[in-house]
Amino acid sequence: MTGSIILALAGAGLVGLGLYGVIMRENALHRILAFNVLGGGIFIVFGFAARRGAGAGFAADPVPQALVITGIVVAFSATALATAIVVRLAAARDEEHADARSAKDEG
Amino acid sequence: MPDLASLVTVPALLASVFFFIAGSVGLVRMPDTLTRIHALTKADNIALGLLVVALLPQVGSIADAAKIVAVWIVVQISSGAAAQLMGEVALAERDAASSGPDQRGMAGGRDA
Amino acid sequence: MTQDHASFLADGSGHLLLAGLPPGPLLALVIILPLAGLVPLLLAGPRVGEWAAMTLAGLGLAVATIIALQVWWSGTPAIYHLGGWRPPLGIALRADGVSSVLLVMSAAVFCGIGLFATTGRDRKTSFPPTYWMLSLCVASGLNLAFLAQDLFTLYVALELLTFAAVPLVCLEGKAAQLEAALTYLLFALLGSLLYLLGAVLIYAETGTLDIGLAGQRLAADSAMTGIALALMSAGLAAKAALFPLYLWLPPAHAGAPPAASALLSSLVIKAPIFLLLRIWLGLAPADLAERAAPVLAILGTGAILFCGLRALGQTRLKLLIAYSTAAQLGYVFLMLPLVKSSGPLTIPEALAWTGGFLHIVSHAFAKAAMFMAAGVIAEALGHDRIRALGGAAQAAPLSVAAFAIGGLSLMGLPPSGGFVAKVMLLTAAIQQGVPWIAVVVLAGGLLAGGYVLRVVVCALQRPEASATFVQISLRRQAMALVLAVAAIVLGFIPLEPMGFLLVGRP
Amino acid sequence: MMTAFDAGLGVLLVLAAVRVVATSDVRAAASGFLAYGMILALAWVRLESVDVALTEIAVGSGLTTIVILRAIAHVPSPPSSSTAGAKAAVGLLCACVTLGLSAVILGLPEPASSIAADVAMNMPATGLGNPITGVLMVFRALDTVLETIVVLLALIGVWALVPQERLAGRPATPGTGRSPEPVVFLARALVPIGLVVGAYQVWAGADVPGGKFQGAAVLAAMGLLLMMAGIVKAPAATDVKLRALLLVGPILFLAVGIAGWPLAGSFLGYPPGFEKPVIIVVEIASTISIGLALVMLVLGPPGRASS
Repeated sequence: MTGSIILALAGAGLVGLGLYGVIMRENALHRILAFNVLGGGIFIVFGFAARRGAGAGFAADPVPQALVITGIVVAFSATALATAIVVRLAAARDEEHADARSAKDEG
Repeated sequence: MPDLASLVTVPALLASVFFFIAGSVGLVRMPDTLTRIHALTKADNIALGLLVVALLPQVGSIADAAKIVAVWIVVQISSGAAAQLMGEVALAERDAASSGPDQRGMAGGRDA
Repeated sequence: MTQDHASFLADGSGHLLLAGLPPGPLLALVIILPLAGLVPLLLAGPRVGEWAAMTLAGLGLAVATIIALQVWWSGTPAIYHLGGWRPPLGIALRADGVSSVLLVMSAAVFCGIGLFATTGRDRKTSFPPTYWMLSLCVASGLNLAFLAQDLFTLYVALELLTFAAVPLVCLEGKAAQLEAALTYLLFALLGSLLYLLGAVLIYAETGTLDIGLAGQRLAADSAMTGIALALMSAGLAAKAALFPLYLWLPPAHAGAPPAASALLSSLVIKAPIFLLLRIWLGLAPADLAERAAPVLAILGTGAILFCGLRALGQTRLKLLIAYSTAAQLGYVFLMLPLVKSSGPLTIPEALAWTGGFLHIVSHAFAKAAMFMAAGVIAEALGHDRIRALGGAAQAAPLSVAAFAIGGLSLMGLPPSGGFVAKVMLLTAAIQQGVPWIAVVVLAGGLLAGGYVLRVVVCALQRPEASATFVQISLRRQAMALVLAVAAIVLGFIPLEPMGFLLVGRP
Repeated sequence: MMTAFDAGLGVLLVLAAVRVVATSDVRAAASGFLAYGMILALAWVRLESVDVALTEIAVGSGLTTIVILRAIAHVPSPPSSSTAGAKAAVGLLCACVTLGLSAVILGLPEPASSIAADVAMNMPATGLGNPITGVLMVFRALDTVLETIVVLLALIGVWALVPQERLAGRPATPGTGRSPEPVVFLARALVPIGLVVGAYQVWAGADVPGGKFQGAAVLAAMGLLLMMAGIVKAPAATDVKLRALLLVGPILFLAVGIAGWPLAGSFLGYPPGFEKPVIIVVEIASTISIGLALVMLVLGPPGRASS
């Protein structure tokens, strides 16, 4: 049982590190990675709550585990959408720079 | 008197840890990508093999033993293919770098 | 077989209406109905998809009205246990007075915006089917956010709303819009994760995620409850763009196409606001709610004054309306210090309760009308610079009228819904001896008057000679006027506490 | 003994997270994230949550890293412009968050409150062996059906980023276009095994750790491998067959939910006596939809400027 407390504290550390990365990182993709670290930390804390709630023949309370699985898949969907927006933003900026430069050449 | 199983497991486990460390040291110390890939894949595959050997006597049923060996085989396949892929990319980069300006001129053209 | 059918009878005892449908299954129907629209929109052509989306919007409005009528007549909230499993194991849907009013509001405004979006066809800007798919998911997410009683289901509803709203911002694919969408997504994700962390701590403490049960089991004195509720409030404040976390809202809502920005500003922003109220008026223990209410009220005041001033200084019409959204949502939180979170309410408290929720409803109608009108004006003139709005009255007369009537409700001039809500908050504040809230309500009205009249005056100027206008069909302008008039009709509600809104209070 | 292992694992986890967050190069951070994901999955095994460990490895770290690694090539990295003062202030704030959270974790009320007893009592009614699948598919079925809708919605959101006319183009498959020999060999050798493992995970998910999200992730990986080997072409976003398969999971789940009203007395209730077969059919349909959605999410918007 004490082992899972240590893991929970590591989870709390992940939350702090993830939050730091989300706030401080300039590169959008790096910020998305920090989001995943933050989400991972929160789910570990939820897993610790599950481990504490063991009983009735289960090594860990199944409800938080099910919710964490749903949370991980939602987090992946968010990462995929955010990454697609970042890539599309970079492409749109290139297109607009190209248009601006070509407009300047003609002008 | 340690029973027969741990007689096999303990030495195999120690050898496996040794090879894992050797692989990591190889990764850090080797000069360029190609030799690093070589060191890493060779050492880690041996280490994993030894780990499988170490685990086999401890395993209860045949099914679990088959699963562990299956894991080893799949890792063999994927790490071999991955190593070759990285090797190809490393070779392509080295040729691009070494074959000098004309290559870069063309590559440069594409980037501008 | 412990699936209990008692839940079927418990809420069926109410006034069976029309098809004799017990209210329970309707709650589930109103959530999944919009999702059924994804099939025709993905598989069939855009025209068939648009048609299917509009019929589903109409059906959703009908079902929402039936739910509201049944809750009103039965006087008890309609509760529905999904799969027959009672909390803490299963998920419960609950339609009390407030959430059924918000259900009808969001369905009505959604139909209005949908009709406006269909008129885009004659201007060759008929929206790609992705707009309809995203807006249907917004409708479903909203209904779930108003009805769900489970904190994790509310998290999934917030994610459904975020994933549907973010692409709406950058439908036109310009770099500025994509940047606004990315900032919006990052704020929303950080908000969701903070909210989830709060929900995790509440589960760790009470062993349940159901709002009703958790509310009973939360220990008022333990620091953990305070931390969990603070985290959830911070997360929801980030998603609701409550001052000082409003930075993402103006570029996102102003950058979106007209129908999408109307959807975002009038409906999507209401879900996190409603959840913030539900946490502090339903989940939190009484004395914690007492202590948190002034904090949220001060943040609301900051929103009203600071964002109102920023709105005054805007040069672009859509940005002005977006800042006005960030300002107006502050009013709702002025209600918190004036009401108790549980137990029967005195007359002034019930007045504040009615005023706060009425403001949400009237703001939704008025803001949808103003954003649609602004969109049409921008299409007619080709730009939305306020100083050069001259001639807008000739080019798009109905839109300028709709903008002005909507502005009436924002300013709080009679006979608009905004007026009724603001007066209720005003009298409640004075009767309960909290004068600074009354001052803020008046100041907010003055600021709103400032930026709305400035736009209307510019719009009524004579156009410069060189200005060319694009002809806009009357049908496209009518929808904004209809919603603006609806905001006015809300003004005829009697100035006394509405019993219906108090149904199902804890 | 095991506490020492957990302590080591915890330290390793925090170190991996520090590497992901602190390193300045995004590519190094992304590869560091893969290692972090593996260690996180180990932590989940130590927290006795095997289903979550499977999901974390397959979706949480595997697919996420692929998506980000593929995007790095297209995104310029802005110079870091944060001052030392800002870093210290934010660092302090995050340290307080961590300390606060740790204090809360250590201060959790002693009789741990949990719903495990309720789940155990009601599991026979679901006819399932795996309690987590029971919670996902029966007790909290609404979360799961909306979950599949959220994945589909994220994909619709990615498709919405591209102007209407370019939607018909094929998304760029990972890799450099021509499929090198080792990838083709890997595809031929690994895909059959992967398909069997994925199908087994879905099938066994009813009784032993496994389930549709994990199975869908493995099948998605195999799909991507086939596309990289050039054996299968990436489907275009406007392909009706693809869209029908994307819809079959959520719509079947909703249909079963609606059918539950007359048959089982409430929405999302399963016909009594036939829970397990119905659940497995719904799980298989959802696996197909989620697997395809994951593949398309990794491939990203169609017609992207492939480097």
